[in-house]
Amino acid sequence: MKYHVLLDGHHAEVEIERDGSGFSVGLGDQIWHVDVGVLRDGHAYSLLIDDRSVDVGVEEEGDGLDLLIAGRRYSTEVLGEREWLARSIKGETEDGEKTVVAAMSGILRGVHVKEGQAIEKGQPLFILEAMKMENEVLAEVSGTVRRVAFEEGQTVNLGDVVVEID
Amino acid sequence: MKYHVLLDGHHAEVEIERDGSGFSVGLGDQIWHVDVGVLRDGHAYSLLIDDRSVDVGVEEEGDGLDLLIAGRRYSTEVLGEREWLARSIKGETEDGEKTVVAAMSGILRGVHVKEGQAIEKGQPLFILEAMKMENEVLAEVSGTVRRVAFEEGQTVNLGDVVVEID
Amino acid sequence: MTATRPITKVLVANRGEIALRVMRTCREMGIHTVAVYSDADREALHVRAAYQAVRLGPAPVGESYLRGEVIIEAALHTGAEAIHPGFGFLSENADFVRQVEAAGLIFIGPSADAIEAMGDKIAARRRMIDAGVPVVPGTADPVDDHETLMAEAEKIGFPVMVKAAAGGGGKGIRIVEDASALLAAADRARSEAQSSFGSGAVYLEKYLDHPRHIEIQIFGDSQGNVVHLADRECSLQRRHQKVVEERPSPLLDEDLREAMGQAAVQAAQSIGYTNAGTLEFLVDSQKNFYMLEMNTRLQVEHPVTEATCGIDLVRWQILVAMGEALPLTQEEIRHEGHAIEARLYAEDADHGFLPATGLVERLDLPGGPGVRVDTGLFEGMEVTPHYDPMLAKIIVFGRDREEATARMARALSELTITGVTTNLPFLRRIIDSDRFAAGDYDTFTIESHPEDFSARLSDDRIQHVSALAAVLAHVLRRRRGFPDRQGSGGFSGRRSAWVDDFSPGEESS
Amino acid sequence: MTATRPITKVLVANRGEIALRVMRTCREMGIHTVAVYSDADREALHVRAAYQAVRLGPAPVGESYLRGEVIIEAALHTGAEAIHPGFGFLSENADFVRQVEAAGLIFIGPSADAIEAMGDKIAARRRMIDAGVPVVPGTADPVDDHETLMAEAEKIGFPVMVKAAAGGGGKGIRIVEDASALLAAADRARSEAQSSFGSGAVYLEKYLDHPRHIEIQIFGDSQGNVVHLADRECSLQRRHQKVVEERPSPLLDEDLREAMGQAAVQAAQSIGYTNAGTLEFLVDSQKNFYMLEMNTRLQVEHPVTEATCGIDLVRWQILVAMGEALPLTQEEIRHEGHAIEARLYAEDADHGFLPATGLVERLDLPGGPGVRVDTGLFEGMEVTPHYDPMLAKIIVFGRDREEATARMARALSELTITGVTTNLPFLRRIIDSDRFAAGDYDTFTIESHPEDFSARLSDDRIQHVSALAAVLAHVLRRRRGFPDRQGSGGFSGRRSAWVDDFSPGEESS
Repeated sequence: MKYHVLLDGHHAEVEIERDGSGFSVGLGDQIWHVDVGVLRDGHAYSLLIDDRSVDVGVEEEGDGLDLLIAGRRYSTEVLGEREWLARSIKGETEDGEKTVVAAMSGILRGVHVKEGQAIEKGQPLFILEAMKMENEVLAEVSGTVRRVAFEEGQTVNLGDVVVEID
Repeated sequence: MKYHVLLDGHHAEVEIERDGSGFSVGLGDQIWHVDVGVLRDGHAYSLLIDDRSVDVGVEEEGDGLDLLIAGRRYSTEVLGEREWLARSIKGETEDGEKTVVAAMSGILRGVHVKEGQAIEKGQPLFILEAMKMENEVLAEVSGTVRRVAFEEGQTVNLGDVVVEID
Repeated sequence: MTATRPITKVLVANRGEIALRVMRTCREMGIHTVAVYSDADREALHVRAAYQAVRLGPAPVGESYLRGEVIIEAALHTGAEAIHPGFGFLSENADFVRQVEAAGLIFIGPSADAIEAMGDKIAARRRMIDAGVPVVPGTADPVDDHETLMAEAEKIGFPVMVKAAAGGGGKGIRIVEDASALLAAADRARSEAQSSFGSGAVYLEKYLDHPRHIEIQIFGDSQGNVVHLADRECSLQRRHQKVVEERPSPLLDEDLREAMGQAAVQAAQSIGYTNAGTLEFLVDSQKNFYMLEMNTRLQVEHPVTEATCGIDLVRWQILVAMGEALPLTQEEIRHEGHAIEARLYAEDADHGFLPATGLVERLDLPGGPGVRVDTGLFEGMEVTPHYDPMLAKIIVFGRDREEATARMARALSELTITGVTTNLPFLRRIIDSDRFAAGDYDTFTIESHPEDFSARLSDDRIQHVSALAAVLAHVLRRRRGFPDRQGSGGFSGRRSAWVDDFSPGEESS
Repeated sequence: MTATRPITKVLVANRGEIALRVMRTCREMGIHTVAVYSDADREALHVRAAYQAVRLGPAPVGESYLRGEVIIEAALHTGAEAIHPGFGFLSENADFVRQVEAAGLIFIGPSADAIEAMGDKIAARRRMIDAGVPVVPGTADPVDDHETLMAEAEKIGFPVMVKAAAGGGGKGIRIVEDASALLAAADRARSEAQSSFGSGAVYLEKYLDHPRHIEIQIFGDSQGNVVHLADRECSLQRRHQKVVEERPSPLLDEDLREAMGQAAVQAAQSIGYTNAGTLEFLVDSQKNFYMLEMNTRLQVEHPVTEATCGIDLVRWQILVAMGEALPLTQEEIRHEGHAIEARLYAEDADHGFLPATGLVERLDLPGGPGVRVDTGLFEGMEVTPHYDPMLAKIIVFGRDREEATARMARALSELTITGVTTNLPFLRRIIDSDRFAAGDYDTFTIESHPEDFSARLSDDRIQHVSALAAVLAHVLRRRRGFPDRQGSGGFSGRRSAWVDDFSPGEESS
């Protein structure tokens, strides 16, 4: 899976793949093997990067992921490919996405549009809730709603198509 | 509420009532006020008995409630009125354990008996090894071995049934 | 002189690590302890460590730890014979001491008169001058006319500072290099003072170039004995609060140390001082020393003294309070090795040392040879905005300064705390800095040389941390049940060496 | 003599607190570390504290920490120049040392020859006799005929022990008070030995009445210097494993200490010993001392020596392994104060010291002045049956034995561990006992005087604990959402004082 990491104004694309008991981690032309030991109910991790031992404390808030390494705090944001695209597209628009997919798994909390309804770009489509976080999804294009695939209260998975726009 | 506490063969009736931010605790002709501070997700408590400060660690297993106070473990059983009555009606259990359980976790180093074998009380059943220490377990009753649940070299956990005798 | 009064129970009128510190010695002396607590501290370590505990009131200090009458009441009710004030709160409040004594209790500290004598800074200055203790040269009183200004400035010697008498916070202060600039500077200071404080009165004080803050621990008993327990170097400060202390000071030679020790004893004797006290000095680059003020209580940094002389200062405080003589004479007090203390504050050192709050999630404290930790921290503790941001003191001891410094670096590397922002990275950068290694610092160093303790992110570090952040984000998603999908085949590189060692300063690549 | 070989990376071939202990010194010396681990230790502190870490295999020691060839491979692969064995595991395995050296690596410890020389107990005994070091008088070789038996027994002096040559575990041992009982006892021992071990060979050894186990720390370098670092008193044992150690021994006077130190240096010199080693002696009630055996490695209890002489023994081990001379001469090594170590074991002291396992739920370690903790414990750690049950060492230092004892009692009172049964209450009873206060103990004390360290439940304690158990059961039910029902009006008494202070021994009522 590909992740986009923002740290101190820098953007990095990181590729993660399961590899034996750990993960292969690719960044640019570098690849490391990382073995992950879980400590204290997930507040801290013992990492072995190849054979290098690094202890990391973790604090989460939304997409924000703070790492505490050797006493120092690194405030990062980690986004999946879709979230990253959604974010980078926002503002540029033009031919935006006509197939609106769930950028995270969650519960559908509000469906603001109906099939056949005419909508404008930027109009709220639905709200997705996960981990106490609500995420309002806006239309990236103007048009007519062809399909609403889920009902309010239903659970949707990452990548599920929720709304299609003509 | 009334509780029945068993500790070291003694039985005590304790009455608990909410009293301000804490509890009134009655035992015989004594009454104390106990204020309870919760530490670490309920694994430990800071008690103020009137103004006396006592830190208590707590481990639960069924009705069993172990208190750790000043480094010492007190193994108690605490029963509500109903449970206490139910138990006193059932009466005492039989004499001599026919189900031989592991008194510690360890590795089975010697199994001296086979299924179907007739054994005498006091006869060695098996040897359990942990932390360089061997512990020979003897039969507490005479009878016939109904089941040997583990093989030599296997790891057994505290409380596992190792041998059953008919 | 004084008859011995036994103490079997002590009320500790404080919270956090210092309350715990005092209780530890009490326990070792077979003395019962009474804790006091605010509602915010019901589950605090000092409450749990005490024999008894009494609630004072809501979290704000005015409604809890500063309520002297309630504290005295608690001592009387629980049968404590003595009150130990710790530091801060009521420790230097002469009225409180008088109330404690009026209630028939022992105050573990100096007399109310001694506290008062040293509490009024101008009166204290006059007393010290009379006792022959060097103070920072200056006029002390406001100077009005140009003629007197010039005469006094010449007497003090340039450079001098013109300071607003009613001032504070650095306003109305002018540094004057030579006589030609004096009168114009004084006028400007006067007008600035007038507009800022409503009073144009100014006075003169010698300007000390890169002064070091070095203090002397003294101890007096009621038999009239006074000894000193040598120096502590406390120049590393931010916002006038100490961050790292050590003993012996890398600056002092034995002659200077002895001269300062003598002056400190002289100062204490001149006011008949009993119990623990500290004389703070400024030492300039020519190694002249000037008394700054006296702290009439135990200091935060007392453990560095304990480490090098093997004396439990709180034990001595209690013995002296009982009326006993000091256990050792000046000649019997010996110091060996080197000790350093680092103060862990709940603050963001990279953003103006702003105080931080939060719930302590994970806490690992350092251990092993030569390491002492004094703290009230525990997992699940809430760091609130009500109290001092100091969370812990890490004290190390080694045979020499080099071993102690390496040990402190090691100890800090073992310290982990999550859930609240602390100055830990900043402490690590100080200890790892060339400046600290050279002992080359003064009271201005942290503020004037931020680059020496700065945190820069190298490109390598950014890449490495980004990679780890992605791995951990991935693991966290999996732990929540998100599927572990197949990779998109985006690997274009090859196995690489991991070069980052997460050293606290700038890392190599 | 030997050229100096720099060490920049050390592989620590051990686990738990001792691995961490070695790594701490390495870090202070600027030396990188490599941890090795079994699958059970992936998240262990020693792995997390290391610079690098290499997996050895599954949990059982035969498949992990005893795999010398895999460990050497790991050292070569990671570029470590040296291997520190800690204690136990491969630390006294001469073959392993030879393999390490054959691979071009440095073994941080004595030579293979020295380990071998002291490993064969009978050969070592002969060597020590030749070197003029007193050993427990006896025949060493089997004695067959009655005549020789009697002659040798007279020579040794009664009481004597008849011991099975092939024996072990106390079987085939007879204590003989005088000559009249010798031959019958020898015959019984012979027949018992025959049936137990298949060999009836017996030999004679002097029976020592209430011996104390006192050892001397020595250190040799490759330049031929050997010094001793004084004594450690290790008599408090259960199942022949030490529980509490202290230094100096309360038994020894300066003359005896010096004589034993001399003997230890003599013993080490006679075999050209390098690096850290310990000579264990038995000292009888007449203060005769006899060498028992030599441990050719760092001892568990080395911190009590470090505390009183201020020397980091692991640092010395590394310096000597690099080929450097000992940093201090015998005259420069000075000891001060008193140190005590208590070993926290995962075992149930009230039920035959049976080992315990479990998941550590809550852990609070002691701190403050004069306290050192060496441990691999952390919250969430699983104590498995695979390894040694020692979980932590608490070491205290004080100006004298009284202060150190009070400090240990205080430190143990601050230690909390839940989730696994430990000997903590037993340790507290030892430290609080009159026997320990008097220094009146020997190697048999714990087994022969259980009543001195026993845990009795008084009626008061039973009532108090029952009351607290009921309160906590009630609180736990409420936390699970059970309703807080109104009381049944069963209160018949009145507010009472709480008299129990939960002292570790018998409490007052």
